[in-house]
Amino acid sequence: MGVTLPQSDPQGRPEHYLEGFRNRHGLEESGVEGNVVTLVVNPNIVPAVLATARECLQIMHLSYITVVDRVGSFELTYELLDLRGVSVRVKTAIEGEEPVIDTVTGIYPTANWHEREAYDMFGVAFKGHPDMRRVYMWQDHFDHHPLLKSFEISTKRTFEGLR
Amino acid sequence: MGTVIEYLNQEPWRFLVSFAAVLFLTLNLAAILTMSERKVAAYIQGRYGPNRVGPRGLLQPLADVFKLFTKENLSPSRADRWVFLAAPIAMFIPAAAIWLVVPFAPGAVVADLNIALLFFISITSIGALGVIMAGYGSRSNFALLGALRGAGQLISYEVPLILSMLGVAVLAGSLSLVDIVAAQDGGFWNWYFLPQFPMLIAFYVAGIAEIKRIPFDLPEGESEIVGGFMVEYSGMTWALIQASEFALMGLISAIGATLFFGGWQPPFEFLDFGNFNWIWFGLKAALIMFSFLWIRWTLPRLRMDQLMDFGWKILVPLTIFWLFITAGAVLAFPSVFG
Amino acid sequence: MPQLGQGVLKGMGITLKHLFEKKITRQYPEYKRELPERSRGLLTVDMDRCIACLQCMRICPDHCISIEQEKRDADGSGKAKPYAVGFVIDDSRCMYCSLCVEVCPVNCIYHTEEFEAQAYNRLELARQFGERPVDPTVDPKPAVKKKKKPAKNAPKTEDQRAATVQRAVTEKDEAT
Amino acid sequence: MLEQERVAESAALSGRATERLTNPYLRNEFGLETIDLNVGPQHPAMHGLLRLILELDGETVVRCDTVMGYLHRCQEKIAENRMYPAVIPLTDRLDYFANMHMEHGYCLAVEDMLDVEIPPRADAIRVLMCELMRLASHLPSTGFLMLELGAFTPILYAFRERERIQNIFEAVTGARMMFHYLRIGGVKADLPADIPERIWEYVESLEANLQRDFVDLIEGNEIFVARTRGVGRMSQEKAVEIGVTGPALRCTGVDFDIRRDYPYSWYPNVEFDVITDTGGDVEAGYRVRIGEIKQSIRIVKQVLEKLPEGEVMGDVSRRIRPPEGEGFGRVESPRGEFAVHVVSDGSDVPYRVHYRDPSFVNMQLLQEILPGHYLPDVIAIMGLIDPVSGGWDK
Repeated sequence: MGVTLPQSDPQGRPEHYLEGFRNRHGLEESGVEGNVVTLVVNPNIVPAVLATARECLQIMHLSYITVVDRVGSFELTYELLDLRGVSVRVKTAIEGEEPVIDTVTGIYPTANWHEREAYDMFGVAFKGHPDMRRVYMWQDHFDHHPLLKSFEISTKRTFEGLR
Repeated sequence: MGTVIEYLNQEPWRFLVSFAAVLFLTLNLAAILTMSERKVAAYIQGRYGPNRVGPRGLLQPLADVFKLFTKENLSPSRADRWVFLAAPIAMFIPAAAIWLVVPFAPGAVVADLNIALLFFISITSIGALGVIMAGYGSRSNFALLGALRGAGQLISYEVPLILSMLGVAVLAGSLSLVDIVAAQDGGFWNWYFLPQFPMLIAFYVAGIAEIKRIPFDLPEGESEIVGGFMVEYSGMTWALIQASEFALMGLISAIGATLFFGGWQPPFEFLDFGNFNWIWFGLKAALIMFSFLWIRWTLPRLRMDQLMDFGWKILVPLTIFWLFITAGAVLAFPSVFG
Repeated sequence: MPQLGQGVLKGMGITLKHLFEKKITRQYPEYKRELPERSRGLLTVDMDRCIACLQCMRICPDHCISIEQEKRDADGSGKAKPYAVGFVIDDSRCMYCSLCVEVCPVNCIYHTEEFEAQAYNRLELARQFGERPVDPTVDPKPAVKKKKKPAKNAPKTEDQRAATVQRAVTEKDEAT
Repeated sequence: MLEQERVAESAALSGRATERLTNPYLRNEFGLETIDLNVGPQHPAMHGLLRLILELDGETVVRCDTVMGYLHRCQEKIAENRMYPAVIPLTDRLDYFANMHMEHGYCLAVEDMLDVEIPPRADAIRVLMCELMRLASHLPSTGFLMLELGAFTPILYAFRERERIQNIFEAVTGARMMFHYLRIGGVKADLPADIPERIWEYVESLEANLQRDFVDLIEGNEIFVARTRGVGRMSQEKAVEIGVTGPALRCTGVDFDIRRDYPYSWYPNVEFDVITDTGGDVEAGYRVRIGEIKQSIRIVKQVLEKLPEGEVMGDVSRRIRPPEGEGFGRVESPRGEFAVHVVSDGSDVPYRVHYRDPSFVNMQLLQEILPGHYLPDVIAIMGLIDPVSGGWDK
């Protein structure tokens, strides 16, 4: 019934995880420093990589999904924790204005709202997501994605409340 | 001066004057109880409570009433206006009408009905009707939920309330409150709370449920349905509902004091003040009122299904069982139980 | 009910004990607590020590400090050094983060213990410290640009809005 | 492709609303006659501004949809237009019930990029302040849980304790809630001389008050037990699957605590144990929080005993300009794992700051475990997760 977590000293585990990933998928880049495994992966095989992390390597926790707008391409970082000291960072880059990538809610259900937030803030669409709606902004008549670099914030001061 | 009192004692005037006195008592009791509730709550929670209006805050009820007079009476646009406005009146009737049968002092009762208990029960059910009217009338989901909860709770807690009072009626042999108080004279060992202790507990708990106070606060579930049936009321209509709730609280404690703690009977013979015995009645009722306030600021609220289970599965069997025991005792030892 | 009500009675006993304990609330307007030495209240500026270096204007996250700088030879040393003619702190925007207090080289801007900042008009919350009143409604954002001297206040576009603002500011001057 | 989906979605939503208005006896797909209850943004038990659209069959929740964004200030966009030190006062306003932890997370992320060495005394003061903040957050969250169950008194006792902690914070940092006390590379100023005794004295008095005002008043209360035992029960798999962290996860039995598993700052030098419970329901959550209060008191005492000497600020240049790259910070806030991911492009303004807020992720529990509970249980489960609207709305 309980969730089994790896034992507590993270000695050989990062290398073990790296081996696990390396012989299953073609990684563009990979590295281990301290207790952090960093992988750079092609966007199409992200769900596959996360599936091996979840099923084969028992990494249970997806911490967050960060999207960085590199003007023209989007850089996604999936941070996975195995709840005992080792974290795995899967990085991908998607080209083009209308970025689309497969969803990982099937593997890590916690990604549901992370992906909705990424869609709301950046317009990155996740194919196959159960309910792809905006998280913060209102649904209709707001066709902008605020965190894009092209979205200018206005610092004009409004003083209509003057008496 | 004496003739004026005789003149007033004749029937048409006597009723009008006493009814005005009772109405005056109900409204003032509500005002004083709101003030005392805020003071008791504050003292329990380590703060002072209202102490800005008047000396040590004593004029606070006046300030509250004045504020509520000036507040606007809103009613929701899609509300059923007549039901919406009739609900507070329906809730205020029991709080005002039942004082007529309560004996304050020897010989000082407005109407000595010989079926006073029956009168009390039938009038309090109008209060339950008032809650449903308020909930339905305001046409909002929160109010609807509050009203349905209120209907379920008030009507199903009237059963243990009635049964717990039957025990006293069986012992006193009459339904009139004056006779019940008369039957409890002599020291406090004759009072009915000793032979009827489980009934007192059932009456007390059902009484809290009847006046919709924590832990049976569900019709007005503050943190769930934000005020329940009262959510759409404001200004004087809301004040009327609050006044009726507090007056009903005072009333339940007055009836409790009369039934179980011997009304205006002094605890010992030598403490008898003759016509001034209403001091004892006031003291006992005040103690019960304080216990209501004390419970309200300590306990959390029950859930609807737990409330129903507690009412039907624990209170009703307890009262029926104890009713049989009392009736058996009265039959077996007629001398002892009068 | 699992137990027979002991938990409820124990809780009632505790609240009864609290009923007779000493109360802990302070009656605020009559009794004002003395604030600790580091507490951050309203900002104030010691104008004669200010060298108009505009550091505080650049670092302020909410852009509530606006300074009008002029070259003036104040202390007769012949050389015209920068001098703060207008200095406004807009309390309606300040979040008391004290970044300006840390960044000021001469420590002339600091927090007081005054915390009751209330006004009927949001413009009154903009306190002027220099000789000439500075218009608080214009965002001194350009101060943050790198290496470039902060541009003069942006010229006014809507004259009508500025007129009402000016009238409000002058009105305040007559009032004080 | 996505535009049509979104338009179809909002049309369906508005369509259902008009359909319900015209035909009140409409049956939903489960064949139940339900009413939509807007437990709206302005509601006493929603821990800030959250709107739950509950579809109720009588009082049983059939479906729940959360609407967020009422307190969304887009902190991440503002952070992209401010210098690195100027973002710290912003992070106070994220989860405004755990300000110190938010600052700590951001500072750790930026220090991860700069290779600055933080003096041990600064680390110890940071841990001391964070643990005091955990006390000042767990106490009111227990009080809020009782307030939502209907008892009005424990919240006052909780805030009496929190006021005393805020007085200590005011003496140390200058502010009561929005501290802005941590700096990148250390702490703004050293502790005043009388503060260690004052904290020690306060922590002693808290232990006595905790037993009397929180444990005795609440723990055995039958109504509290009836309202919380078995309510919002979740299994360990479900909790880990949804990414729940903090007391809500520990109450199911999974002992994951970032202070021990991903040690940061001065935590390796203090011993404390991770409180877990097996219930997985609201009562277990309450017990875990009370246990964590006791552990935090233990940590505060250890830090006060072993407070190292030395200055409190590392050698950081006045204009912080981290090299191009990424910085990560992860902190155990009173509500769970708070992580910060800062991306810098070499200038003195961060290129991208991403906050992972525990309230935002724990809130996904609502859609999973609410169906089947009564309306009052919805409010109790909010007490179990104890989210803060500044956190989930960022």
